[in-house]
Amino acid sequence: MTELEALAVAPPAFVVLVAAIAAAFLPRLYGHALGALATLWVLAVALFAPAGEHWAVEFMGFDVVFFQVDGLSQLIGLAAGLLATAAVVYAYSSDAPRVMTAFALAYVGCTTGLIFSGDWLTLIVWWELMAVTSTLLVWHHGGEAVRAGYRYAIAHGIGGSLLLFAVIWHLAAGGGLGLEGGIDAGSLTPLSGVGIEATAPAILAAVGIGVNCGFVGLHTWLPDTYPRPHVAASVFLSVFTTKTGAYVLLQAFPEGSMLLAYMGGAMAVYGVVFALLQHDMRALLSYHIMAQVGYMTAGIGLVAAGSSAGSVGAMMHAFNNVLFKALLFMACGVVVYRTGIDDLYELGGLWKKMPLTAGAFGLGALSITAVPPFNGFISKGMILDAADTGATYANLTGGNELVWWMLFIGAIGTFLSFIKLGFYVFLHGEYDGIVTDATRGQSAAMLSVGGACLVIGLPGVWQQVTGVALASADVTAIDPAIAVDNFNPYSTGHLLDAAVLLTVSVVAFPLVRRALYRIGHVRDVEAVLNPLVFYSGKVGVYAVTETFGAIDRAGIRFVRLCYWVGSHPVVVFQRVSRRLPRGLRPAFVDGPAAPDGGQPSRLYIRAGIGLTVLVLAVILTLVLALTL
Amino acid sequence: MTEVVADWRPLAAVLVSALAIALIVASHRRRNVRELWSVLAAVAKFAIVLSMLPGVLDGREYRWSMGMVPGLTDEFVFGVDLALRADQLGMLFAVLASFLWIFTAFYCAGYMRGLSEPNQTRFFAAFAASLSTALGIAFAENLLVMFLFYELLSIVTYPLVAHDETDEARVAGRKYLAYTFFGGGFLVLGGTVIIYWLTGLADPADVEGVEAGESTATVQFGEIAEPLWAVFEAGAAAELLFVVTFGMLALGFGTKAAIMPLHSWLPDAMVAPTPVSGLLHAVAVVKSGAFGVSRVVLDVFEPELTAALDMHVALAALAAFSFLMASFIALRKDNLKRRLAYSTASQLSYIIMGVALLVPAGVAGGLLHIPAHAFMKLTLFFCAGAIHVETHTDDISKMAGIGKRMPLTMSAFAVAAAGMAGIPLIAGFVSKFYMLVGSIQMTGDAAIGEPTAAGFVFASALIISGIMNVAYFWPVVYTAFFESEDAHDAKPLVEFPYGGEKASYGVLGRGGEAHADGGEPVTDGGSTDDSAGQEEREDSHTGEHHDDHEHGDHHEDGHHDHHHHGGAPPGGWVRTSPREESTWLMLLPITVIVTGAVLLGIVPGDLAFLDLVVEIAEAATGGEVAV
Amino acid sequence: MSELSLVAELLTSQYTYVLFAFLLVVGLYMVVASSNLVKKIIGLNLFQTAIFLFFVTTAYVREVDGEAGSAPVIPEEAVAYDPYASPLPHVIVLTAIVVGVALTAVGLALSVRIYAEYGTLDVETLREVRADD
Amino acid sequence: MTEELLPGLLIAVPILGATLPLALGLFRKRVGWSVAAVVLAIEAAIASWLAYAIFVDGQRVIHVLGGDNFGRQQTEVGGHDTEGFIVGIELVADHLSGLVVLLVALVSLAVLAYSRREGPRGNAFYSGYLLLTGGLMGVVMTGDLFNLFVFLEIVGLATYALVASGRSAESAVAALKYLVIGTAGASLYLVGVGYIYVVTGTLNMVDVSRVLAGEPAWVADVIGEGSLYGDPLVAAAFGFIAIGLATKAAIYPLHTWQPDAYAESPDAVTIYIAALVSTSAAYAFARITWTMFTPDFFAQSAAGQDVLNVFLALAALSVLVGSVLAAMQSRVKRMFAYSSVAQFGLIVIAVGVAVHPAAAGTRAVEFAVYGVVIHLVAHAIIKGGLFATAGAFRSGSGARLVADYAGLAKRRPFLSGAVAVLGFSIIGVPPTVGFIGKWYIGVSAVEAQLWAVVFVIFASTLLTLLYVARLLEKLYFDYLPEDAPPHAEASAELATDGGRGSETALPYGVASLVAIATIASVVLGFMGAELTAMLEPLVEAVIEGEPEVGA
Repeated sequence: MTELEALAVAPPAFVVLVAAIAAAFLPRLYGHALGALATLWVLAVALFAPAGEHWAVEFMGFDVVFFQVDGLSQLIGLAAGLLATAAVVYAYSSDAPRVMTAFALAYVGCTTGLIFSGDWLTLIVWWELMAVTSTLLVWHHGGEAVRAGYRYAIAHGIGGSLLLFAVIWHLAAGGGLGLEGGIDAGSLTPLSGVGIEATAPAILAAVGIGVNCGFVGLHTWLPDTYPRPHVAASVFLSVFTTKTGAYVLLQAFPEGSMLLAYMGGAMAVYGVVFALLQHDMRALLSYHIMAQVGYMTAGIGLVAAGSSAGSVGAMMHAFNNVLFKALLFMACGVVVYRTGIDDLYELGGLWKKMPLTAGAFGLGALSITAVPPFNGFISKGMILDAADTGATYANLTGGNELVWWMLFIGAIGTFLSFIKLGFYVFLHGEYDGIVTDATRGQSAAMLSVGGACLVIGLPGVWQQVTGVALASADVTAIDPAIAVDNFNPYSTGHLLDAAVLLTVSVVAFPLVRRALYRIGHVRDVEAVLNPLVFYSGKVGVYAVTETFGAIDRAGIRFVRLCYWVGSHPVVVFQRVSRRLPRGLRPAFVDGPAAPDGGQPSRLYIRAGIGLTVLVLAVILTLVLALTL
Repeated sequence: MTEVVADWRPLAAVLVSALAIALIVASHRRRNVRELWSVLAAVAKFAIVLSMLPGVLDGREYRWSMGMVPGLTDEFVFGVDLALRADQLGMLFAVLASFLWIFTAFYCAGYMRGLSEPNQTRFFAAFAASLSTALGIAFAENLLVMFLFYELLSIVTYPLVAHDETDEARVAGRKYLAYTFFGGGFLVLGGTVIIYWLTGLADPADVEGVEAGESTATVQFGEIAEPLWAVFEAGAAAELLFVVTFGMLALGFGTKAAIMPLHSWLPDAMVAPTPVSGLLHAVAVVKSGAFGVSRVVLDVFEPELTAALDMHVALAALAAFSFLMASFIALRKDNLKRRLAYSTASQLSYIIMGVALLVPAGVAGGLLHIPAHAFMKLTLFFCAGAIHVETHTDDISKMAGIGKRMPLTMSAFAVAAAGMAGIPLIAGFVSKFYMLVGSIQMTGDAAIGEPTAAGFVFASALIISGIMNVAYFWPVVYTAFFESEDAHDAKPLVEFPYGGEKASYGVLGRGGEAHADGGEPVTDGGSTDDSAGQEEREDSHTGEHHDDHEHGDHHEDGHHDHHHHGGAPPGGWVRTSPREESTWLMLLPITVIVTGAVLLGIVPGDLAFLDLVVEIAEAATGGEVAV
Repeated sequence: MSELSLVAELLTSQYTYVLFAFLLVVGLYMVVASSNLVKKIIGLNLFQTAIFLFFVTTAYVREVDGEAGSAPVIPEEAVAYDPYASPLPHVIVLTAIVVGVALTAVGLALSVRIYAEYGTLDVETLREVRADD
Repeated sequence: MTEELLPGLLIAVPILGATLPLALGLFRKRVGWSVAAVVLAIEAAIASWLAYAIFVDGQRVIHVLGGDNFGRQQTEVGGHDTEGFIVGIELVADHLSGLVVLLVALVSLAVLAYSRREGPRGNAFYSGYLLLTGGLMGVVMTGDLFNLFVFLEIVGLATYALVASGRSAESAVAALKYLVIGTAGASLYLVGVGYIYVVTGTLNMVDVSRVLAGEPAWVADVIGEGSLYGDPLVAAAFGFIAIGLATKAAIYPLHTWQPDAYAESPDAVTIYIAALVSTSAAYAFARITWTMFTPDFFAQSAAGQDVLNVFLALAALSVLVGSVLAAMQSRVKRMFAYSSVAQFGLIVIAVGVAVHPAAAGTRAVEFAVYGVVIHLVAHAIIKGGLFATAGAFRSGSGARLVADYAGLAKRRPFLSGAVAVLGFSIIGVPPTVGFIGKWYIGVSAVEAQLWAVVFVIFASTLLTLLYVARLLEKLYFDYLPEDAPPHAEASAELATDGGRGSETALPYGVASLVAIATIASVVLGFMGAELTAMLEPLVEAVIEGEPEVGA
């Protein structure tokens, strides 16, 4: 076999998982080194493995493609491998415990498995395992993270189950397990006239995946979880779960849906608004994850509007987002790591103390805010274009104009919030106290990723990446080439957009700054959602247990009564007979009562000769009466 | 088609452990010999069963009947044979039970020695006997023989439940007997008799293989449905009668499977030593119940008639109700074994529901859940038992950080718990996947009567219950590994305000208080036992009523009624290596069984179970499992 | 025939049956009501005697408009010797009396023993006495 | 040939033998047991010979005391040619009575073995014992209604005497109670016989049955075509007879004599009467109802049907009440006694179902007959065994109350094991003979679709469990105050074989009786089919309404 196939025979997922197990027991250095190598292997596979199915097996009596390489998986795998390597280095140098890295690697492994899985069954398997491993990663930090991790686990348990439900329904309805065509694609679009049987899987899938993507309302776990664990852990977390969410969303809805587009827009706006209000740096970034994934969701949704460029943009944005979001988490992570402070208002002036970190942060910020020539600029522009294609006015009742505006507002918000973050952490004021800059490893990680962000955006480079993205977009129905060919990020239009954004934000920030500070911390929907879940659960539990308890107690009381009567027949008999009118009352009732139901008094209630013969006579008369 | 071979092996498989009883009792003085016997018997039994497996997979059936004994006839009572038949469904149960028993036998030895329990001889004897009867149930050829072993099973497991000879144990034993005899002697026997009568009403002409003038009455699996259907068609008996009979049989077997209205013996039976709980839950008793229900649906009424009576929907609905309710209750239990008990009650209903779906995938999933659940739940109980033996800790609220003390045990627990929640690559996922497929198929499958939307409800119930499994198993896992003795959420979570409440044993800070919590478990255990004895001595002549006070309290809630306080020793849990955390007698079984659970999840196709299940399901429903 | 004549008929021709019923009830009443054991036994005797009388009565076979019990041994034509008393019931009664005597003997023996033990034959006091020890 | 003599011998041998212990007692003390042993051995031999003749050669052995039958045996089966009636008393040994005869012979021998060491000594006892045996034989085999009364009274007299042979004065009271109530019952039976005689002019069951059916020519002459079933006197007769026998069989609420009698009499006596006396009464009831009145009577006489229903109701009642009362008792022997009340309730139910119009034409008749006979045998074996263990516990460990049984299993593993097996057998757990009986009774009730009765039958399982489980729990899972709580492995293990010094070892007689009963109850549990095969002729007779079984 050729070395290319050789690449394919050792599925990256397994390699990483083995590395993860090893990392748990090896000394830190070797463990991390091994982990880095394993993630590089992922990178290599993504780059060089020939497209196509590589490992079709039978699992649970179904034919599944365990390992499959195509454009899309290559693109995402590329990002994952690249970033994972950097993250491992970062973790090593921010002295993450080796068990934590082991969990992180396991998480990466499952992600890789998911990215390269060739059918829904395999995909759902990795999907669930990702949830488990990431939960472990969160829990490992202990303390506050544990309960947060529990909520995280339940949220993803729900999401996973719903996706599983969707997949199975799709399967049982005869859709098979193949990825192509997604899950009853198109049936999610409103008024498509199909009954619930056809729509249900799509809805279930959308919601299930939506949990991972952080759809508005399903996003509470995001800001809840990501700020809590070890800084290195948040780097891993920030990358994989959500982006693979977007990836699976495209797999499930290759033909998009306007509902998704609107949801994307909503996420963008909602995300940035709450991001603006955050104090905790990593919480702010978490909300930005929501916002950015909003762009991707919008892009995927917009395919329904006939512009497959949306999906290309979405995937490219996923790719870029992996890089710059991780970069931002790294930078903020370093700050937290060095200062031990989460709240951005308590920081300031750090650019003097840690210029390198500040620089890295700058790179990330510029990319995420889509300033040319950074990579964010390219992909975000592509998505905005997709929302702006005049071709679709006719068939969409102007709907996606709305999407466009949402995304645009989102972009402004992004600008504002990063100005805020950068301003408070690095510029504003002085930081009194001894604090050193990032460690060598951290710097290496940040700068390599930052460099990538810059390079990918440069004219001439972005086309290559777009090329891969194009190849990836062939899952969609419409040929994306049309859309992409006449796409030029450096067109005056885009540059103008960027300029407008920049100026608007820079002007606006001083105005809103105080207001933002005063508004302070605003509770998100989780303030409603979590108690709702908890208390509804609690009420349910109490209702059920108390009901059953009551029934059980009643039963027990009855049984005890019977026992008592059984063991004190005399007492019962006497109590009953005391209630009788004097005439009927047996003579001995007034005699000595033996409450213990002991030997002597038992004699009282035995039927004597007379009584028995009387009974005999009575029955006799009854019988005779019958015979006549 | 299946060919039936006369063979002594089914009987041998049943009797080998009965023989062991004699040896066990005989050598009650030398415990090594005694336990050697039970292990040997277990291995022998498994070997015998296994030797029949290939043939059965080829569609052969091995049959022993009383007539094979010189001088006896086949007939047990008029028109009913006393015969054992190893068919595919029976083998599923037999292979499982006999395999798991091997390791349970090891584990028992470890457990009983670890606690130096009294009456070990009686314990091992009853244990062997219960396995005998379990195989009898597996191989029973007709309802009557099945009832025979079903009753015997109730009897021989009773000593195991009441083993402790404390008031609590006695009460639990009573409840157990009462419930199982209500299910067996009343419902099942009644149902059997009615079946015998109903089938007798058929016109011989309608039943093939029956000459004119012969009686069509039968209680033999696989032969009942035809005359029954004939009678149903002819309207010779009211439809209500069929429904009632189905109900009696299904509920009668459902009692042992702890289906909801009849479940409450199960949590109480938790006073039994843990291996018993494991046996009750995973191997013999509850499984025999679920197995019985599958027999009723697949071999007595058979899908056609069941569907015609709409009993499949009713049964599945009852099962769904049961497993949701049970999950709710489990959320509130602090005592680990009780939480597991309710988890069992819910998982068993999975099986019943799966079978009741009557679509190929559903039946396959339900039956596959028998071994799947067995492996996972046995692991869980073994772990609970190991924890109890090593640390005398029974309550989840006392287990914060116990992962340090028992790494291997708790890891096994985590894996099995994940399986319960249906996380992939563990046995539970496979069966649950098939059941979900089945429920969805049910929504659109005209083969089983009217297409019904009920399937959607059932599928959702499965999904919800899966999430609830996460909700009540994860806290055990994270408290064991990721919380510390002096700072952890007070469990069970629902008992405390939103956001949780920090609790601590204070063992790290102020070691002095540890004693208040029952620091040294061993003496603690001893003393409580004595006090139990004390109470008993006081009232043993004043009759039963004292027991019932116990009975009363005993039902208030999970927490009060447990002797050992357990919890971390002063200074917190000692970090222990997986090799020293307990005796090999317990660690080996745990490791093996949990491995089995994982293998069942990863390569289900390569273990006999999936093939068996698929063949059974397809034979019963006449459909294809594959979709 | 009218009620009255029916009663008349009963009292005239069937009076033995009436006597039988009367004695029977008296005997029963004694067994039920009397609290003295010996009296109970006497009642029992009365009760049985009533039955004996009944048997003797039945032996008196006569042709009443075609209805008749028939006596054994003597075939149909023997009915010519009418009225005719069947020997069988007498034999039966004889046996029954023997049995009855034996019973009475045993019963009285038992009551003697009871009296020796408890010093009373009154059921109520007997109950009290036994209650105490 | 000689088989004709056997029935006569079976009755004559023990009754004559009954005189020997007293007579020889004048010369030597302690002669009673050996005499009785010899007599009963002979008896058993004769009985088995007779059983062989019946079940293997398929004969219907008839012996006529003091007379000759006018060649009834020449009449073909079901032939209506009844040349005159029987003169003299007919002793019939057919498939129904043959089985019971065998039972009586064997049980009396086994119980004698028990009484070797335990039982009341003294020759008078053995005389009474033999007399009782003879009486039972008579009850079982006689074919004459009045003669049945005589034998019932002989059985009664012997029983009263034996019950009173207990040491305590209580036994005298119990005996007297039994005497008065029993005699009242018997007298009512006698009245019933009188009515039958008035109607039919005969006392021989076969003849009565034929006359009632209207077969003899003269019946037609007297009342024209048709049967005498409609005659209210016949229904009344059935009522009287049924009440009389129900009293003897201790059916609720006529059972009150029984617990006292069982509880107060010496153990050996308890075993014997529990196993056989009520059994013989129930047998007589079945015999008369099935082969004398026959299903046709209940099918044609509305009154008869009502009376039958009354007795079904009473029987059902005694199943329920009997079990509950048993569970309430604190003395073991009384507990078992009440359990007998319940068990005979079951048997009477089945007797009734067999002839119930609802069962006509279904297989209910067949199964009911199986149920009655098998359950009669089963109850005799099981209850005999249980009372034997109770006696052994009393004499061995001085345990009378249920509370005294606490923890005895550790000292008396053998006896406790026997209690367990027999207990589960009485509950009706397969594979024991108790189950076989219950199964057939249950099936018959279902086939007859008497759902209320069905419910009672299956509920009885649980009710029986009530007291059996209570006893077993005490035995196995409880311990006496003076014992250390068995939490030390060693003590528990050692106790299994030893037993305290105060406790006497088990006499062989006792052990063998218990062992036999236990083993029999299990072995017969596998012979359900064989037993039914033996009863085929009986079933045919009942279905045909043919008074002569197996002729």
